[in-house]
Amino acid sequence: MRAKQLLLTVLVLLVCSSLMFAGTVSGRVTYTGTPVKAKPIDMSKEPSCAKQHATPVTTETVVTGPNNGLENVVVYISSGAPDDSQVPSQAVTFEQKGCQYIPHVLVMHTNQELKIVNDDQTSHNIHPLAKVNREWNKSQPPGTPPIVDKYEKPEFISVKCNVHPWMHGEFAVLTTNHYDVSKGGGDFKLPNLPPGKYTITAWHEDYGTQTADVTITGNETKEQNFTFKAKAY
Amino acid sequence: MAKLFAITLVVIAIVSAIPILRHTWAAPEDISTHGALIDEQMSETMAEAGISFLAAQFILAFFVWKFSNPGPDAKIKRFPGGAKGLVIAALLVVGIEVMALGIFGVKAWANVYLTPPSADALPIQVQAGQFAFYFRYPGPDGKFGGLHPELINEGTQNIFGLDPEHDVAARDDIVTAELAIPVNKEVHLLMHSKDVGHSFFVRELRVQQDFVPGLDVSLHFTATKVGKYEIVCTQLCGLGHYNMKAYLEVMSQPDFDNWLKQQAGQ
Amino acid sequence: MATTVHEPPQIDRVPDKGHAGNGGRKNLAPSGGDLRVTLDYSPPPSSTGIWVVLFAVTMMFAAFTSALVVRKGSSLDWQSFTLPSILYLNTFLLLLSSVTLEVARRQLAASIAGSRSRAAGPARWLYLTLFLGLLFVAGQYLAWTQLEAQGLYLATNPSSSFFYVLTATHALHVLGGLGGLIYVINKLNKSALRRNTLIAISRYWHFMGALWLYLIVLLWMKL
Amino acid sequence: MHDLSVHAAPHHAPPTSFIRKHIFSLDHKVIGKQYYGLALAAAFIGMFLSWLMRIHLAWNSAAIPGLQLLSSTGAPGGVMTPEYYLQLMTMHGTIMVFFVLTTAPFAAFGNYFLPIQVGAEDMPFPHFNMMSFWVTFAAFLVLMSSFFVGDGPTLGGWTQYAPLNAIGSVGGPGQGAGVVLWAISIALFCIGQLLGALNFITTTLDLRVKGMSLMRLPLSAWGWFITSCMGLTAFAVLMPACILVILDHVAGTSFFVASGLVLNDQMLPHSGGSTLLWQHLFWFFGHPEVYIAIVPGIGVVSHILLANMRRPMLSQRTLIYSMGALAILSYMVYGHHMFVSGMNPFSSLAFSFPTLVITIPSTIVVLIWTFSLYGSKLRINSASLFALGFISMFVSGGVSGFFLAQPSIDIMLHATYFVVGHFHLVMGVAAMFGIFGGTYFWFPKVTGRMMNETLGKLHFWLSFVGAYCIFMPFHYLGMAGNVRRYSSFVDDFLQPLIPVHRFITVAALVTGAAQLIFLYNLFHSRFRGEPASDNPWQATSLEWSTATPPPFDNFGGKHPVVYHDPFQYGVQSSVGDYVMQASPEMVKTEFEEK
Repeated sequence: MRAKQLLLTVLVLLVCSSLMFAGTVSGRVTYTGTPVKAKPIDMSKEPSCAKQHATPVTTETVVTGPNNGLENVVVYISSGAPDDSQVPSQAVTFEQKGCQYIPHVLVMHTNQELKIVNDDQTSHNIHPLAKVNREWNKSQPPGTPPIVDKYEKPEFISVKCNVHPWMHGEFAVLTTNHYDVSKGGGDFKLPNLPPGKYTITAWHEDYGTQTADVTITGNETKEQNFTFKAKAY
Repeated sequence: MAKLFAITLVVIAIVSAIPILRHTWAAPEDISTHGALIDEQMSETMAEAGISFLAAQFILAFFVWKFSNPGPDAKIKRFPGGAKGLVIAALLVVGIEVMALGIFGVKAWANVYLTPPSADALPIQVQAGQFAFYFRYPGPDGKFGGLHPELINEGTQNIFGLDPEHDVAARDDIVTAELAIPVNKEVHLLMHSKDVGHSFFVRELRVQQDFVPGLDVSLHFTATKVGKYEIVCTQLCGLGHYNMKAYLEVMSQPDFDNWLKQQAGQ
Repeated sequence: MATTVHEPPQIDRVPDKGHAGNGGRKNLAPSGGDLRVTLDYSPPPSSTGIWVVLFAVTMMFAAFTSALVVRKGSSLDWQSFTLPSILYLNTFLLLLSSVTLEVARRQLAASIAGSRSRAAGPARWLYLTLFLGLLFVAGQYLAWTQLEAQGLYLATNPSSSFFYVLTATHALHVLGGLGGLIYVINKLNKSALRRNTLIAISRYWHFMGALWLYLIVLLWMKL
Repeated sequence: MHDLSVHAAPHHAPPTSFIRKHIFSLDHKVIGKQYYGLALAAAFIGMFLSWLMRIHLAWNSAAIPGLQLLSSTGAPGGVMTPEYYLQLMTMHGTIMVFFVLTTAPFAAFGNYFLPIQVGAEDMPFPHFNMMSFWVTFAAFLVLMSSFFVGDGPTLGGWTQYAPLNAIGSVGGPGQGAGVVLWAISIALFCIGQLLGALNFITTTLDLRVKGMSLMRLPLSAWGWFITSCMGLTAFAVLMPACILVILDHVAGTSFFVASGLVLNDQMLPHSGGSTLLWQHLFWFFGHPEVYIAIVPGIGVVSHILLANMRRPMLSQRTLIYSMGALAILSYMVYGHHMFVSGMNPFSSLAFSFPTLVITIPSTIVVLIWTFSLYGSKLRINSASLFALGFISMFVSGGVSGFFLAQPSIDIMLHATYFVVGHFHLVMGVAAMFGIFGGTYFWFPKVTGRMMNETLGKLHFWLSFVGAYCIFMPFHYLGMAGNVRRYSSFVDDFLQPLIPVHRFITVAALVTGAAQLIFLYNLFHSRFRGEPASDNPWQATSLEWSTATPPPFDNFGGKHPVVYHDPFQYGVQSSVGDYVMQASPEMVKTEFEEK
């Protein structure tokens, strides 16, 4: 009888702990070597966009931060997370502003609603070059309703505007809700991880992917850094 | 009803002619060395075409006015001279007219297309792609790097598919989205299409030439007036055709040199 | 053969339907009219029509030919290959079929003239022509399988593309000719064959032979 | 086989079942009406598309209510996307050029009246004739289906320039399935027209009745005959071109796609195709096609004028020879569409001169028409008004040819609205006026009822003035350098021209609405129009000497015999100031052409 109660309380405590003791993985993404210099983009073809930028916009394929930080890297749990199946109800938004894609890298869950809006005075054309998912290519004149779509299968999709060749972005369609995109000095943070073994993947559109295994036990913050080798050209 | 037709026809003919006589929507001023001949040819043709147009409409109107619903006792008459006279007139007048136009036209055409560019002409490569023009200057070494289509990546702005990693000539190539040229210096434009057919049209320069995929066309001209002009695409190339344009900046030689330096700096 | 029961074949006894007036190229002004007097004869439409058809076919292959020449000159990716030797056998078969058809036509002409009456002979020659034509098409098919065995498919190289396009288009026209032959044999068995029909079909058939000669020379020179 | 002159055995028995009578009919008259119906439907679809385009050009960001129902991606919220504009433009051009301007004046009127005008019972190959229509109809359905397949119809323009027409869907919306359907449709269309040409040529050469020498053919018959000869050559060349395009799509061949092309940063697999090859093949068809559209008009208009001038043309033969000259020259000039295409600049000159020479026969035709009016007793009615309007339009559209024929000037005008104005006037509006004229002229014979003259004249005035209001400004825009095929005008130098475009759009909407009057008149008169006599215009040619509407075999088992030239007006005869071709009456006339 007593033993039973004891066992019960222990179980309850264990469950509680596993709930409150949620771990975190955080770290920096950096690069070694000299990355290619960001090139300025000449938008003179599209005056309505050009005049929105005091200083010329530069290419966003490789964006670096202070002390070798690398931005726009998608860091996510590629296996081990228990709650992957649930699709977030709120939509993610992909904005076309000043003939740029904001954000440059947009992460979404499979089947999560994707909203594409055009804030510019010019007609844009959204062409996600999907291979696994269905490829489509739609134009969006100014003042038209947002394009709404979703992707069934996980994939990294690069996005082009067929009217403005320089416009280039990335969709990262994942099967997890634990992800972050490195920003600032290349920092990222994956909170709320229940104890367990995880594989963490970092993906960069030009430098490829890296993975690392992390084990979370209880309430702790594990540091996990990634370092990519920069290409000079 | 017939008289109404005649009047309408005359009115239409005159009204159509007015905007042309008043140059309401005329082509912009010519800024090229070869354009004068083309304009001359244009105005001569306009004179001849205009006269034929007005004459034909007026005569038609006059005959309809005069010979419709005549009285019952009216006899039909034959035009003096009959068909023979008309045919001979057409052969002589129109024949000579158009032949003259054709022969004068040859000179204007030859100026643009049948003369080679001078040796010291400034070489610039223009690449047309869906849906923008990009321009490439050889840089200090005066040599263009080779093109590697498989390397083209618009995301990283490697528009021409250059390979600076292995190709030294490509490293100093200057790629721009606007065409800057020095005034009064001949430019030798090497035209290359990245994907489909496009065309290079500058009204002020009196220049229009298609880009032919798989075939590199070249064009040479001399701009005589400093200023900023529009380059537009005139060959249907896809959904963004209407928006495919670039600016032509004609600069004084020193300005051009500075501009080139500044571009090289980036 | 079914034809033997009908004899003599009623060639040209039925009025030439497809043909309403008799004005024709040169016209007879009615007597009493003070107008130009000319021949009272009109060529049956089928014999004019066949030239129209042949002209269209010629234009079509002229277009293909110019396409081939331009395409070959336009870039350096043209790879030549040797034609499958069976083509030469096919050529022989097709030309032979022209001969047999001509024999049939002569015999029928003779039987119209009355010097011969039996249609069995002509019919046999027509069947032989039909058989040779089928052999030709089968042979062409063999040629294609041989090329595919060499790994030369439609899209492998412009040269192979043009080979398949030209031979297939020609083969289709030959099949059309075979249809015509079947029609002729059918009419002959019904003893309702019109001379003009036979003439038209045989012109077409001979043209197919000539066209093929041209094609094989072209392919042999250009591929 | 020589004793058929009086009573011919019936060509093919009159059908009894509804289907054989009205749908799969062998009767050239029914087939002609079917072609007319197809052209009518196509014309209104094409016009509707042009309305949408014009509205978008004039008010670029305006939402056209309900347009999103037509295509949710093409017009989100009713605002037209650039690609949808180009898709509508391509369909407008294809529908109008192929399914209206080729079918109506040539296939429709020709089918109905050529056999009657030569005195035949029917075409020599009625089954081919039936196939000709149904293949054309299938072609139309295939083209229309591209609106509902994949991402819509092709956006490549009716000229479908390579390599955009061959690289597949990477080229943009509609460049995959859309182009394939387009090419299949056009290839089918070619087959249909080749079958038609076969019948037209044999009819003209072999089925003429006694006394109907070639020179006694009415000018309309000459128009159709010459056109069918052109069609035979042109369509036989376009079909192979379409086949090659289809192969580039479905079989992965490289006929038209050059090597090393990069789209969306991906290199295309094709190698070394020739871009100019398509242009050569297409324009070898494309230029004669312009004359295929206009030459029947020339014939029909001459035919209408004769009956309304009440006098012969100054010279029937000169008109015939001029039409022939146009036909032959049309094959020597196609290169003038390619002056700035990178073709050898010397060949540009070689193509320029014959193009200028075309002016001569065209001028002769106009002069003969105009000066035949001198001393005539011109009747004004809807038909003759449209015929006169045709002359005016033909001149207006023709003179701009002076400019485009010259490579040096073409540098400035190529691919601008000047070209659009040019071919819309000369090949669009003029040909349309020919169709309208023919309709008002022959409607009584076809239906046995007259069309309403008042509505007809109203239709003429709105169309005539409206067409000038639309297409004259096109020339001004072109001279100002307004590039064609732009879905909106974003360039700085195009902004000031937008008001002109608004004016054109308003004119286009009004003129288009005026065509509804014609439609109403057509159907109302068909059932309510006042009954027509056998020869309401006192005309001479054979179609007027048979019953109205003509019996199944056109002449009730008989073959008429022709005694006179078709232009015997202005003579004294028992019936009046004309003598019919089939009447044996001998009249003296000073206009006998020996």
